[in-house]
Amino acid sequence: MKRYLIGRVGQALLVLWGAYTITYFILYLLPGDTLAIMLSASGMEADGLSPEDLAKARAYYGLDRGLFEQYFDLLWRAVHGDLGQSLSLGRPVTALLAERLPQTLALAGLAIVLSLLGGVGLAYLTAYLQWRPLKTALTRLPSLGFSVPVFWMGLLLIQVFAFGLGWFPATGSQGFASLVLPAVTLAIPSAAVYAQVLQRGFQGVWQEPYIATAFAKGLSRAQVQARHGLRNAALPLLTLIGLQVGNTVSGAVLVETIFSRNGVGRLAQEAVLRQDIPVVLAVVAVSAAAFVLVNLIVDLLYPWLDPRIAHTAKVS
Amino acid sequence: MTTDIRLYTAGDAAPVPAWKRRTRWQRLQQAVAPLLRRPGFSLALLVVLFALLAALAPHWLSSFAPYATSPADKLSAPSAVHWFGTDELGRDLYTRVVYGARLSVQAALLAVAIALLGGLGIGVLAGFAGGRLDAALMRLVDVLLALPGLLLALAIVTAIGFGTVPVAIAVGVGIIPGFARTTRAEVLRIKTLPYVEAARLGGASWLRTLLRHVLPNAWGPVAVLATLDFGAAILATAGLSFLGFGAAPPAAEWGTLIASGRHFLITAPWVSLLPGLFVVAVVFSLNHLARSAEEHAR
Amino acid sequence: MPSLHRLFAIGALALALNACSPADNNAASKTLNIAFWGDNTTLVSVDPFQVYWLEHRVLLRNVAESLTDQDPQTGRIIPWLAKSWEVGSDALSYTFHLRQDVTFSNGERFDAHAVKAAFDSNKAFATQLPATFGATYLAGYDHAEVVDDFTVRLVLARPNAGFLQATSTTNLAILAPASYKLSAQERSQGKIIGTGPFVLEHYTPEVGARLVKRADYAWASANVSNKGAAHLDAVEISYIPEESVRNGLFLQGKADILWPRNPFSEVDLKLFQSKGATIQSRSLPGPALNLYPNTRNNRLLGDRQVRLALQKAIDRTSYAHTVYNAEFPVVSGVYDVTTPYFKAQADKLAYDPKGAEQLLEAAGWHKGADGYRHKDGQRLTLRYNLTPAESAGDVLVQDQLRKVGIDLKLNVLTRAEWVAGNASGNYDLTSTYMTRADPIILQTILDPRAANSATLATNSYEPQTLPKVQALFDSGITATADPQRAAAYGQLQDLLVDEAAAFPLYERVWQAATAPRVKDFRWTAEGFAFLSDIQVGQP
Amino acid sequence: MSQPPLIEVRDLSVSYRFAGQQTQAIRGLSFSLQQGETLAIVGESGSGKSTLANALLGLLPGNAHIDQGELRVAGVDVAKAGERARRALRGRTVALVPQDPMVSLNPTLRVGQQIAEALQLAHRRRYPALDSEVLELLAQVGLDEPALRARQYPHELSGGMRQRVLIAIALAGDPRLIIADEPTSALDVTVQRRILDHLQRLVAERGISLLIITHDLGMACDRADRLLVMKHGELVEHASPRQVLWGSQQPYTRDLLNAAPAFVPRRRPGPPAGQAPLLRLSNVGKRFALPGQAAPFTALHDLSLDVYAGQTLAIVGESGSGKSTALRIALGLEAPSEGRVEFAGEDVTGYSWRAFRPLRRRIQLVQQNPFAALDPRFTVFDSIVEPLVSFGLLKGEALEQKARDLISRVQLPVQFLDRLPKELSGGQRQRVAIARALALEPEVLLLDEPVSALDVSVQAQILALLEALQRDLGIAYVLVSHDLAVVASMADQVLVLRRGEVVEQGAALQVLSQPQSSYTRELIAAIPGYSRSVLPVAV
Repeated sequence: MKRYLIGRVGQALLVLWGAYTITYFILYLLPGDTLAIMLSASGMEADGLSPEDLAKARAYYGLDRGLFEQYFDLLWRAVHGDLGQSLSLGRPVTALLAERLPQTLALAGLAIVLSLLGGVGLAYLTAYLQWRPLKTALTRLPSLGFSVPVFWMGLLLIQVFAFGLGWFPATGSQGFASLVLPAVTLAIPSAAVYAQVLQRGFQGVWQEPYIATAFAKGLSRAQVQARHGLRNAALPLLTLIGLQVGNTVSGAVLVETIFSRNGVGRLAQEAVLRQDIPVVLAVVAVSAAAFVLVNLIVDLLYPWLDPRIAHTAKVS
Repeated sequence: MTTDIRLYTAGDAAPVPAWKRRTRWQRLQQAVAPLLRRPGFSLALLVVLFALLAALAPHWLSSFAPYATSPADKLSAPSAVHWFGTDELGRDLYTRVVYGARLSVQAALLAVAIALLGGLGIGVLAGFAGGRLDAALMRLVDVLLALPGLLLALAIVTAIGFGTVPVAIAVGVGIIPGFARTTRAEVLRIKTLPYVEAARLGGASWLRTLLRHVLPNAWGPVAVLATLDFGAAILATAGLSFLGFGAAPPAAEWGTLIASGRHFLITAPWVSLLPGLFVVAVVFSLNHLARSAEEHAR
Repeated sequence: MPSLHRLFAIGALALALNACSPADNNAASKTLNIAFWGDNTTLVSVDPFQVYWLEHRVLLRNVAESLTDQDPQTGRIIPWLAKSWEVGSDALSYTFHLRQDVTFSNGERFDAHAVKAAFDSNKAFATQLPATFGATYLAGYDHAEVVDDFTVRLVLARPNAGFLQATSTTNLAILAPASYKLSAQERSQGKIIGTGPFVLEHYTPEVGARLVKRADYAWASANVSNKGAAHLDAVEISYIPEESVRNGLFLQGKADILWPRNPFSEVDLKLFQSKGATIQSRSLPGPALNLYPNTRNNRLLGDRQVRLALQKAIDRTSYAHTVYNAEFPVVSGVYDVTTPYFKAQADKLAYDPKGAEQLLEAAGWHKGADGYRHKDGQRLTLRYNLTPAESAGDVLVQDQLRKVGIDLKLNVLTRAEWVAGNASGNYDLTSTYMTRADPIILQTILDPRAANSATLATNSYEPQTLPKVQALFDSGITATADPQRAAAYGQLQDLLVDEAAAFPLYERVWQAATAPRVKDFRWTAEGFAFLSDIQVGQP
Repeated sequence: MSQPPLIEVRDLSVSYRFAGQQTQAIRGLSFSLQQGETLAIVGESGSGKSTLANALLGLLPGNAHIDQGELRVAGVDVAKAGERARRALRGRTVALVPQDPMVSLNPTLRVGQQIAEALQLAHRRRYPALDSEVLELLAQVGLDEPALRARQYPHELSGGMRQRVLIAIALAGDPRLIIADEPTSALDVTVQRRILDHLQRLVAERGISLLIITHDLGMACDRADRLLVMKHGELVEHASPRQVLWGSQQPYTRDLLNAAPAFVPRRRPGPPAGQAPLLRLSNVGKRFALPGQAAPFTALHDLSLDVYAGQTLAIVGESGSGKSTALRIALGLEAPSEGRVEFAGEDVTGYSWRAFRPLRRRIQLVQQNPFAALDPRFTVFDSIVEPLVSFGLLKGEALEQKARDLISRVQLPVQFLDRLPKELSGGQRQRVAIARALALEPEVLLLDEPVSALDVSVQAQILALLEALQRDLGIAYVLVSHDLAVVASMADQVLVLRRGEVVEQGAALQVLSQPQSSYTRELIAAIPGYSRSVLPVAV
């Protein structure tokens, strides 16, 4: 078990490093010149300046070093917890993250909870119901859930629930109420995926002979579903939750834009556009770390949920 | 006729009844016929075919010019003339949706093709080669998975420019991991099946086994995933268009239509809603087709 | 469809009800809510000297004040923190006599030392980062002399006819000496202390800012009718990039002033008006929204005939009425009408597609089977670089040009690529604008010696035109008397239109919708607002 | 017979609806079962026997429908009773020992919990003695270390142990009837026998009725007081074992009886002296390294065998005996850890796949599970000719002719060439698999449990086919099987394997009629019907 854990953590770190490096070099392939953007941001264009002024500006923004030099410098400092200075915001990236991350974590956290509740609830209901037409309708519902563009769904929700019914605020980052609509928007596609996978899980599990065994004991349908169905049907879900972390970050970019929330997703999107490499790298590193961490936890949880999987060597 | 005669003469003593190999088309017909009898499947198929037709020959489906502005008719509600109404420059929305299909469908197809090529390549290689290569490739896939899709796409789009093709590449790269994993799992599963062993024992080389047995049989789940991801690619492209990374105007893919119509959600809701519903219909239909095919195969 | 309509009808009804509800917390606490569009994500700063973002300048106008003010009607410079001033006969020295009752919000006294500190640290910053926006306002500034505690002399090294106007802008607003002890970055993040009727409580990039009133304020300029402390207790500013969300908030009564960058579309305008909102409009001083051609390197627009045809092929009336509304002013010159020395050129900018086609035929461009014009196997394709996204107006112009056979390619780029494109001359048309209530601002775009992008400025003219333009700019900046300046800038405007070095598309009208409860909204000369005048109450 | 029967079924008909079609699963079935009696229901797949078991438990799937008739269990008509009444019956009146112990326990719950759940249900509440009763039950069903077993998960137990756990669950509710649905068909023969003995003893002690559902007529005759033989949902025969065995009136029952391969070792001449063996394994062993364990696992040890043309060598063993490993080594799919493999005098030990390839034309395999042995996307034609295409031997017309020859060789109609595997029954698929193996006209055919997945009557046909093929073509067979009856009907030579060790080896007649080892004797004793000398055909 200990050996497994060490190996698994090493693997996670490798993935993290890979994500960091790939992002760095993709960003360096971007066509625009960072200096030109920085200058135009302050209302000037590079060709309007003399070479000396250019060099001065380059040094001012810390862009006067080579590609690999900057990479290793960034990596070395990242390892030590210093994610560098934002080029355009002129602030330490860690400070930016500290400011923005809670917003996104709250959003993503609530979204994950909502998507699990929604997805599992829907699938559980679908499995329990026996009236065909309703069952079929509920089976098709998840497909609809991930056929709708996230941003469009968000705008519709705002129109109906914020402006039409006035139940929740449309924007803002204060209070729980302002979190509801964005979290629901973000949760819908994930919930749809969970529901679909779990519905299939239940479909499969209901065919399993051990369900017949359970029924033959004299358990009611509800008891069988709760005690013998759910856990077995939900096993594939665990892996999926891990994988959905990435989608949640992607969704956060759109949702934060629509709901004017000041989170990491929007920070990253804007940083990509202005080639603020330290910020993008940091966001990618943080979300990759979240992804890797959640998947690590999922892997460690697996044997607990499914005793057939053991991380120790099997004795046959 | 000659084949029939030959067949009869071939079975020397006992007359062998006529037997002709069925064509693939016939077999396909037999496989699809029960599906077509389901109204839901047929409807979904019609919607998808409509989208494909729109992508191939939009001018058959609408007589309006997609880019001609008509300031006098701006933002008119859906009517018998303008089925989806008009946009802020008086262009016929239905026509724009139909013409937008070309870009959206092309982008989605290209994205899925890229993902398929990359994913199948990685998956087959990893599944077949095993060992260290497998481990290395799977770590690469893990890395791709760990990168948030939209951010990766944003970075790629800004690196190689705006437009349909870059967006398709960006989206395609984002969905490679799913294909790679599915393909690998399928290859690993099928590799151990008795009929693959039988083929090997029958003298088939690995390449032949791969092409004739493993790939065609792995294809089922991969094709289902491709159909699902085709819908996902349309949505991802729309998401990028929403953020402003779309086709060069005045051409507009579906995402751009929804995105630019959203400014009129309160005053002229159809400008965003109808293209949106159309996209939902197409993606939902694709999902439905994929599921039906999957359920049918089971 | 009917169900959709119903859904949104219910929504609109609820909005109307909400908007009418009187028992609003805001009314009691006299807080004004302003909804702007998105924040500047490229340069995150509210440091007055660096800021070019219009919305930030609105905020700053009410926090930090300047030596002078500018009359929005006449464009004349009037006293503010300086009671009076003299300009040296060589136009190189400006002596300001300061008010003696002014304090900064941190308690520091406003005096000649504070002014000198402000100008000197601005100059130091401009030396360190020559690209910064405020540098153009400070052009020619050499040093400041403290004559006495309340008299300061600003000395220029070379004449700058716009300098007096510059002292009225937010960019040369005077911050407390304490602010200049902080780094530029700290100022950028909101640590600014001014003398204004409001204090910047906090600024959160991309989210919003909050201003609170200063009770002891009593030195308003003549532009402001309320001479004392502001009527409002606080101002909440939020940046909302999504148009539909922003509009919804306003309709719901959650925002009192809806103040996006771009003018309202006709449908929105009617909707707001039907809900009792007032639409405040002012043309922003400075150049109109012009397209600037690239005439060099054998590009198609190097041919004056083609440029003139392009000028005639743009239907500006249709642009204003389609993209905006029937009352929207049609652009009539290279400057917006609020710019001092504006000269109308409406007849030269009239829509004349036939004339355009004749010019193009004469220039050898003939229509081909594809509906576009060709010459020597080359299509008349113009590449228009724009960022970050095309507007409906761009698409409309594209279609207008298509009708005379010009293929306008809308080349949407990221800001980085757009900047690079301008610098390398890889475009046929490009567009940029600046806002300042002095015609001198055009030099930052069109005078290669002073422009942000020298390439863009040079490319706009054929080689023989450039010296003429520069001469006119020079006479405009060195002239000290009004009639001389008017003559120079009038000739300049004629030349730019005649040579088709700029293609005006629309008047840059800044519109804000104010809720019925908002009273006494008033524009400044540069298109900002004095919030201390505003009263909120029952509608 | 004063007591009413425990089960009384009258004129019962059950049908399934699927894809708009209705299929009759049970037609007009009537029978009764007394308390304490053991009844066997015998039938092949599709006979409706499992439907009957489900109907008795009130657990018919949603698409099943009871068309008519009564189904009384302990006086309650299950056909008409509500779910609540049916639930009351389950567990406490009727219990089930399901078919496949490997998948009939919830994999995510501990064994003890699963038994406790049943106990708790029977008592309708939690109670203090629960844990000790679980252990007691585990001990009663013959599991060692009950305390350990209760804490284990199902996957940690062997198939036989799991079946015992399932029996414990069935006993937990103290039922009056246990339905045993093919209770042991998934287990090794020796385990099968021990578990059935144990179950019958427990049932007899408690006076519980037992309803055995099986496809195995021999087993049914061994165990039951009465037999019901079913075919296509109809009752064919209702008789005592003795009646069935000594002169059934029903041709179907007689067919079933005859189809079961009789345990009669063949008397056939041995290999002609001096003939060189086609396939020879000398002292072959195979070890696998186990992860995390130092000592390797020995799958096979010191195996030597010779296969001669036209002869059949049978390898007998239970699961884990190493018989499949032996096959794979012979086929070159696995390299032996020690020893030598020779084919027709050529040492092929450690041949690469490429080097072995030419030999593939001479040695072929028929796999165990005909359901997975055919590529689901290949038509029968494609499957059969695939080896010929792989070797590039034939094409075009000649290929089609060969396919027709092969398909008639395995006694299938030519039209079947067009079918896909899913359109074939198990027996038909196995024929196709045999045809494919014959395509290259091999000299040695390895048969890996060729009939274990098939119904008895089909088994007989396939065995007859194999017999005929050997007679006609003179092929040598290596038959791997766990079923001694099958082995007895085919083999010339027999080799008994147990845990990788050769237990006994020699001529079939000698090994089977005068077994030297106790293990072989045990295997023989476990053949259903062998223990009672009522089998006329065996004599």
